[in-house]
Amino acid sequence: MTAVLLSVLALTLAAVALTRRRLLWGIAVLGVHSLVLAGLYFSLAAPDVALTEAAIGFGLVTFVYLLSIRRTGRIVVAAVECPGLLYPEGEGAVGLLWELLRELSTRTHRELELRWVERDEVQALLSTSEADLAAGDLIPSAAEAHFPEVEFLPTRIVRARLGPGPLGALRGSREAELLPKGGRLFPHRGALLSALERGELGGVVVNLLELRTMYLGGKLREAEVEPLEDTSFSVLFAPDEEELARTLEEVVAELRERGEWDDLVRRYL
Amino acid sequence: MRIAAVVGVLALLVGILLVGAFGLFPLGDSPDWEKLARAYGAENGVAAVVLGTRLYDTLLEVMVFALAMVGVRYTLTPLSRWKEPVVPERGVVREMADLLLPVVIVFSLYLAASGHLGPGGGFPAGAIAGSGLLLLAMAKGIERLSRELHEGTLELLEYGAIGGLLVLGVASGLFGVRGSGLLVLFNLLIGIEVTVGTWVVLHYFGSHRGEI
Amino acid sequence: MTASLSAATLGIVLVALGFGALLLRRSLIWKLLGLNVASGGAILFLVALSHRPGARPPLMGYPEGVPSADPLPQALVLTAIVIHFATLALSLAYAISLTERLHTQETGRLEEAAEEEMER
Amino acid sequence: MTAAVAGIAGYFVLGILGFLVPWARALSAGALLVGTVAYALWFPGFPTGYLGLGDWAIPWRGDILAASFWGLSLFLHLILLVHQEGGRPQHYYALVTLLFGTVLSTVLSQDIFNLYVSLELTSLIAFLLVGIEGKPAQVWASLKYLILTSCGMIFYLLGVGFVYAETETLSLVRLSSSAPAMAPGLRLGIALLLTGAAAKGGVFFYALWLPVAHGYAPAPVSALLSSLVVKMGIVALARISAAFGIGEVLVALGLVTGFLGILHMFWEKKLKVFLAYSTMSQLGYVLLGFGLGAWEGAVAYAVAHGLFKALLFLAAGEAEREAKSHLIPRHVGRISGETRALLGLGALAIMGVPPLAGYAAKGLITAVAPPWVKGVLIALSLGTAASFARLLVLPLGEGPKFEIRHPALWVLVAAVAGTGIWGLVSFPGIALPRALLTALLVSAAGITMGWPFSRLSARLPRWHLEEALLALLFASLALLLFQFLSG
Repeated sequence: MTAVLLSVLALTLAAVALTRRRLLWGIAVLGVHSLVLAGLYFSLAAPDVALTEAAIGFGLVTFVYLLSIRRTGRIVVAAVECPGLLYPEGEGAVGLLWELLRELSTRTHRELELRWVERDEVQALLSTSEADLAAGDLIPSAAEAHFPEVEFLPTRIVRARLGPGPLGALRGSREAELLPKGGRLFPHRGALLSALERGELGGVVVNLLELRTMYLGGKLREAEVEPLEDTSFSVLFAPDEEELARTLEEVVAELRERGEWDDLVRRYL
Repeated sequence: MRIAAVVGVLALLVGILLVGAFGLFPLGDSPDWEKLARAYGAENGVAAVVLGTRLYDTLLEVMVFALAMVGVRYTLTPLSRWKEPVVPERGVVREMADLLLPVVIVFSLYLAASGHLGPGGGFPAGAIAGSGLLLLAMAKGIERLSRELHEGTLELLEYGAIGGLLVLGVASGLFGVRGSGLLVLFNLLIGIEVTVGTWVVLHYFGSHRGEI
Repeated sequence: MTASLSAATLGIVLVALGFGALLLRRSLIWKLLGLNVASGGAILFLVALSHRPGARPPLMGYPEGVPSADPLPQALVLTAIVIHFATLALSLAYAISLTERLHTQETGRLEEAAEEEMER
Repeated sequence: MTAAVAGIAGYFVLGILGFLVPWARALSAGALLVGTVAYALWFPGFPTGYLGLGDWAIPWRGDILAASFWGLSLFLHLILLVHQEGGRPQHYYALVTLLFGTVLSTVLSQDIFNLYVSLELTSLIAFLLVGIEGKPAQVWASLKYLILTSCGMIFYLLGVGFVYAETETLSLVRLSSSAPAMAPGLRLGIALLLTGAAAKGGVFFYALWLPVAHGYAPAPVSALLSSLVVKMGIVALARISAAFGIGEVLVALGLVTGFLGILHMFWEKKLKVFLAYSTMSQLGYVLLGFGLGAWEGAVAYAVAHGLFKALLFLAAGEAEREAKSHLIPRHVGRISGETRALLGLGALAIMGVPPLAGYAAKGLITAVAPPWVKGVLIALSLGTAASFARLLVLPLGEGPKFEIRHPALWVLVAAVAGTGIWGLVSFPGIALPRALLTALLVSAAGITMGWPFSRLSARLPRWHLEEALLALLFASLALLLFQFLSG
């Protein structure tokens, strides 16, 4: 009877552990699971195995995991590449957002861990809490409206048409939702830009910042531009990171108060 | 689509394995192991198998453990070390560690030395002693302790223990030497090896990422 | 009988659960947790096979006539636990090394980064 | 058997010492000496002996398989020690010594759990060797290898449980002599054991870690992995299937891995990944041989493949260094005459051109094969020749001039030719003019077929971690279902 109860308990714990969002919780629950397994071995007349499982499966494995993650102390950023806002350079990044994130990091005493991702991965990463926040070329789409967000820079989504042919946009973005029928979706900026260069596209649906980059890059010199929606760039947070969102809001507000915000915007944009 | 494939294949696997597993029961009587245990001078059937009949498996397993620790060491060494100062010495923690450490060491020695009589053996003993060292590290600061425990000496201990095990194991097999003294020796050697290995892995994980 | 049976069932289900996590979680460290659960399941299965109804541990000094558990699977399991721990520690060290240098834990990206590195 | 035990112990002790002292390479040579003496003492074989007392002792037997693999690994150890590469850390030599020691022990083992531990040890050393240079791609390849083989070994462990519960023994000697009744549990147990061994042994669908692990590892390590480490999985497969008399499973696995490996070779650009897929397809011959009961042929093929694949990988390492690229197209005209000659000779050997080693081994398998298998073997040879036609471009291309700088590799070439000629002399049945002519014709036809094929393009699945794992699960399910329903 004990064995059956312990079995059910161990199964529940394993299922709970493996479906957690937070890694720390997963590891902690899995530690308890190991301990229950040790109890189960004991009740199955295997004291040697129980002892070894308790010392190694519970003790060492949990220790090693805890030592190797230290995720609790990190802010994992799902970063969507965007010139001016957040762009990879060496180990870190450059851009307006990078300044904001660094300020956030010093204020919360948590290290930053950047993970460069594509636009369409953001939703999955945030909803599983594999990333704490997402930033970069990011205007929340309708599907992402439920995440906590901090708007920091107004912009506008426009349709830029060069000639005949389908329009293109980034997959998973707000722009993609505004794309007229027959439009083409691209996994990342690079693919969009190279399709534009090859002349496969008649135009794009982009935000103003991206439009400016493309214009400066000489790709959209003679485009007809038509505004679609006024919106703003945001930083999105995982559902359980509302406090982090509030801190970022404070950071932005203070920068505005001190008048440093305009300097930053001028420097990077 | 992918989720469906995963769930489907796993469900089928579980189903077929369960059907097979149910066919295994009821199991026949346990084989008589007491004669074997006596031949090796053990009162614990598991110890008689692990350190007696199937000592060779155990030797290979010890090598797996040691080599994995070698791998951890060489993989983590080139990575940046944790730059923040290690935990400052805190009075309470330190005293707790000083109190607990002897208990842990004695307990693990007991486990290793009595492994052929009751539950225990070199592996849990080593794991517990290694964790005891970690406890000490919490109090003293990991860098300081790793300086005090000279790395060269530790390596000598670790590889010496494996070498000793190999030579003793092969010699005892070839010359037919058996007895409980030999089992205690094996368990102690395994215990030393695992203690050092555990310390190495915890120390490297600790000092290359995060603080203890 | 019910004890071994339920433990054996749990062992097999844990293997499947671990594989499920290994396949469906995207981050490397979660995958390794899944692998850990799966190997625990295999070990539990072997222990369940060593048990007999009403059995005592494979130690001497019990009264005559009490059936004993089979020591062989238990001995195999001791070996397997240590091997699993060793491979887990090594894979965690690899995971740390990869995360530090490629700044991602997602296996798809790791795979692409590796491929890129080799396509020179 | 005492000699074998002493030789292996020598390997292990000297290998472990290599971590402590700064002359691991010399110790490795010492281990080779000890091993060679031990081999000379027990050759050509020894009867079943037990390490330990009682029914659960581990049986060892020095049969033809073990003797051949001892010879192969001692020879490869010599080559790796002599082949000048430079810049390897000390622990590389210690690990290589331990790896050879483990291989020597694995091939003697006749016990399913001892095989498990030995396989785990071989692949653990292999993980370390693959990632030894610490490049992220290699670390990733190693981790993928680790994860996938660990999954396989979980199945193996379950299989040990099933088999032990049904038969109360782990010894393959006992299992084969008592011919147990095939209860459903036992059949499933065998399928699980085979799954685990196949995951270690580079069988297609079971071991899709192999292309990256062999392709990204340093060249000598790839040579070792291909020649010896994956063969340990194959040895386990052969031993298990022989004990239970289920050769047909090996035949099926051999067919699958033989053809799918070739399919992937056609469109692979990276030289070493190409060779890795070729290893998968070549294992098909070995499995077919074991499955059909042609042990001599299968063992001969395993040894021959060990020799010429080591040659190919070592030469590929030189080519990559000279051309500073991993891609085959970029090697054209940039690699030295010696490397081109070595790659060309290796390619000819793998195609089965007489009198090189590949031909004799293929002949030995063909000799016992039923007619339909003969057709399959010819198709496999055609495919191999067609896919390797791409590599023959390299020797024909222009490049730096010929100059012998790697004598160790020429010793390997001599061994490839020598074993081939020895095979032709000692088995006159395969040296008939008709057989020789057929082999030449098949190779020539394959090469001509290869030119148009290389112009085609195809989208083959890329076996990322998840796909590889899913493939392993589906394949193991197929094997389980087959075994379950075949009763």
